[in-house]
Amino acid sequence: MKILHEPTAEQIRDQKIYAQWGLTDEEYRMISEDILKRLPNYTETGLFSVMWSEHCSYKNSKPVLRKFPTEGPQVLQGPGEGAGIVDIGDGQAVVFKAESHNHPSAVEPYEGAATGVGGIIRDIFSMGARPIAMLDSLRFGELDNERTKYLLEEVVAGIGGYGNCIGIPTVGGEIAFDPVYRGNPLVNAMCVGLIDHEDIQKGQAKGIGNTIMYVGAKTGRDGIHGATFASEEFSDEEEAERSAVQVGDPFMEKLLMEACLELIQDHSDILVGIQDMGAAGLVSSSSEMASKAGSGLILNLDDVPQRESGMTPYEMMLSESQERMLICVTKGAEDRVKDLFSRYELDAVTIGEVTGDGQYRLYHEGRLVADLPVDALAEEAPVYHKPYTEPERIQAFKKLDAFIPDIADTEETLKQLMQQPTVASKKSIFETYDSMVRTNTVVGPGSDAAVLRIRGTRKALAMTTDCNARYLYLDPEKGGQMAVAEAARNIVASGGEPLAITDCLNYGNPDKPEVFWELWTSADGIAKACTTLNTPVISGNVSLYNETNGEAIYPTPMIGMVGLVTDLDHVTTSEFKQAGDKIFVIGE
Amino acid sequence: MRFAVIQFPGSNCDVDLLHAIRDGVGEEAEYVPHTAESLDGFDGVLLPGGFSYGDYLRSGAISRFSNVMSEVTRFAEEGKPVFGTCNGFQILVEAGLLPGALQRNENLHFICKTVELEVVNNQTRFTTEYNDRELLTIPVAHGEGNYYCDEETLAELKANDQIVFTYASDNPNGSVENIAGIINRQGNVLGMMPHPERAIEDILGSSDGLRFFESMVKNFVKETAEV
Amino acid sequence: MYNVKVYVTYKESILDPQGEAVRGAVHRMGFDEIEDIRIGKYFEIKVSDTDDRSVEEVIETICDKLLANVVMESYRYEIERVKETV
Amino acid sequence: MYNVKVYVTYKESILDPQGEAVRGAVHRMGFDEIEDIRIGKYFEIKVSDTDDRSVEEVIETICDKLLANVVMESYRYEIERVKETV
Ligand SMILES: Nc1ncnc2c1ncn2[C@@H]1O[C@H](COP(=O)(O)OP(=O)(O)O)[C@@H](O)[C@H]1O
Repeated sequence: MKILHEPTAEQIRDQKIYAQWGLTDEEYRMISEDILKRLPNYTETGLFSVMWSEHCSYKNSKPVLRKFPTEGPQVLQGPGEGAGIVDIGDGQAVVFKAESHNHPSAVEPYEGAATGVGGIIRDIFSMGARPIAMLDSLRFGELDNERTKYLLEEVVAGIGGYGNCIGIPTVGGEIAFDPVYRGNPLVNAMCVGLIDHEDIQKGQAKGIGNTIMYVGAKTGRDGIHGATFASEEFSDEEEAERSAVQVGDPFMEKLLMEACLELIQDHSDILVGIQDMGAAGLVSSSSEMASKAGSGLILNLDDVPQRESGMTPYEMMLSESQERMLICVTKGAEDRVKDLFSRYELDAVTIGEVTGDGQYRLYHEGRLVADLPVDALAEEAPVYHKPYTEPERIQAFKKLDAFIPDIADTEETLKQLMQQPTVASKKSIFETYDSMVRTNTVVGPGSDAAVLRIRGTRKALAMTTDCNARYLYLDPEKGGQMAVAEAARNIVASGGEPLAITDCLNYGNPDKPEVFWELWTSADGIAKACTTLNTPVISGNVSLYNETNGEAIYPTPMIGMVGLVTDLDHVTTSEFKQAGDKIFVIGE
Repeated sequence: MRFAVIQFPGSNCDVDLLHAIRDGVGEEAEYVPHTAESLDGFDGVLLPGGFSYGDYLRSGAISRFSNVMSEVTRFAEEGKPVFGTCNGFQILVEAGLLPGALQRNENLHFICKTVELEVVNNQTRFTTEYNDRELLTIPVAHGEGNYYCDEETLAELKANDQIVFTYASDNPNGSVENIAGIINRQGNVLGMMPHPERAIEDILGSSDGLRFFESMVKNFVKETAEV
Repeated sequence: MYNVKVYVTYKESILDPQGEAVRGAVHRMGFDEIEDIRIGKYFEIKVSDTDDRSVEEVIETICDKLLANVVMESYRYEIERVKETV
Repeated sequence: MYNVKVYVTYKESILDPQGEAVRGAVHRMGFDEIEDIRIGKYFEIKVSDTDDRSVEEVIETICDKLLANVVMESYRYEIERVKETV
């Protein structure tokens, strides 16, 4: 029997252990004095530290996100749930969201990318939607060294490995190479799903006495503190002590997806709420489900399926083991759920129940190990209004004369341009993705946007991911506008009308006023373009602290856009069709 | 004609086969789970592509032990038509219903693209609707499609006209003799890496796969009329 | 209780493209003394005691039917008896 | 000349989905005495003699940098000196 030596509440205070987990002195004071009016124990401190991390609470980026237009007659679900939803008529809707997995991919590129794909897919099917397509957006350093080649190869293999296996076509994306991403590659994945209005789910735990069930893979000690980890910078010295990597199991996720979709579609009478266990695993999913519904929760951690022995409450609550979901069902329906999941060879286990008092209580080996107001955990992280200043380079850029390239040999210059990895064909990459499975891909990778038909209708969905970060580096506001505009052009050129966007806001350390200015200003640009084009932001993700040894990446807000093609006859592809056809340039 | 589309845990082209039969050739198709004990009432069995059991260990290695596979074997022994595409082919090979083995693609990468296939035997119950040596446009999507067999087996395959499809121009996986699909000696079990079920509508790029399923149906109708 | 180790390798006549790729990478790292690399699978298996059949029989069957595809792979194993840890 | 054998396995806390799937298959085949299966990689490497550096050094570097991802895997190796076959 392992004896646990967790620091006491006093030790946590006196030795400032909370600071190692990312909580500031003031945050710790708020927790102990304002919220609990006592010292939090080890487990409780851990819960707060992940739930109040930037990754879970958006404490630094909330004011930025408020700039975005999020409403419109087409929007059925804006930001706040697992993914956003847009109406496409005939009782159907499209569900989509993008997610970053930058830090895990820098450490273990294959599994980092793979679990990023797995996570975003769970976000889509937890809304009740059938995932129909994946896209990605990748940034690496220049391909002049073995390390970057390795990262690229493994990330691409991880995306393909997961998507191909689970059987969701990867239909598009983008890749660019620039020295700023050398130590901090970007791996963003977007998933698009299709849903009937009546199947739309919410991640909520409501109805006193209702049952909380855990479904899917067992919990291990993987990725503990992944959420706080995602909110830290890299430095070379830390290489050795990074937390355990999560390994993805796409086979398990395929079973989980089919089982959850069956539960949603055929058992809506017993299903109250469903949410995936993503970043900060069990604590984040369960506390958010309760807080959203204004409920409280009791969880019995002894019942949590465990892959390893001797796990502490802290480890169980913070584990980021993959391929797990949390569901809330009406009391008495547990056996029906178990039967359903056992047909997919999956565990479904009762681990708790909904209460009415707004408290979040965890029991382990007969002891109450955490007792917190659930709203404090899930909703009441402080919001920071960070100072921002314009970086000096911007004024310097403004003083520069317009750059006019001096081209002696046009043909040679063109050839050189075409050889740039960022510009060259990405075929060798996208051919390793199954882009056709489920036979709906009308236009796969290689054109401006991918197009998937909606079976049984004449309609189709066009989708793309775009961002030219160099433009943002030069002028974040204009660059932000251009990213949205490029996405819209790609949709229109494919025959679709833009509906809405999702985004992944990849930036450096927001504690630096210059970096925060980039975030702040580019959000203005994105917001303006979205308002003009009537494409509200329905979901998204923020990834900050993308720095290596103090150097930030370019501001890189990846834009994922989906458009509606009202008739398959409108679908257009970008390649020239035959000799003799005329070529026009339109626009300015 | 009534088809069974077998669903193994991790199959993912099951829906494509179902559509190919129902919408493509207008026949009946039903999903049959890997736990099924019987294939009574079916006239043809289809093993779909995908990653059954995650393709862990080797593709097809685990699924061949599922309950339904003993039924599939019996069905095949009765001379009834069995078709496996991609993962389905891998399962048939692992189960010993077809000779040889499928290795990782020579370039070690998963490959998804449209290839040119040559019909080298149009006398099988799966290919009579094609012309001899016809070139077809059919997608492939696999990571372990590199067909391997020893010299002796290869000689037998050739001697008995068991090689049905080959890659015509560019071999995506490095298979021996550009083999893309083979049939068993009795002529009722066919496995191939390419996906004819992904090529049944022009809007998706090709409808060359349609005649594969039409061949199956026509030959079944002919046989039942003869009996 | 037994600890069993199983090694599955390609038969000699079978090309091992993954091994080739790794050898290429090793040479690019400057280790020219590496002449050949072949990659196989390695299994660590825990087997409990049973009255019905010998552990050899069990392992032999599992290797032959599942862990290796004998068309292209061969296998060998080592069985070690260990004390139960209670 | 040396024959080297390298074993790369997942660290204990890392999920081994392959091993899990194979264990499930073995149980469905009726071999319930199999308690656990973990799957790793196995390398057979031939190294020629060199004056510059020891074979241990070479193998250690290759394992650490290439054959294993030390974030989630651990490795061990056995080095055996063999006579040159001419
Ligand atoms: N990482 C990727 N994954 C999938 N498809 C990609 C990826 N990168 C590029 N593509 C595809 O390659 C095509 C060209 O991409 P890109 O060079 O970004 O073109 P553009 O500049 O016109 O957006 C697009 O169809 C895109 O979907």
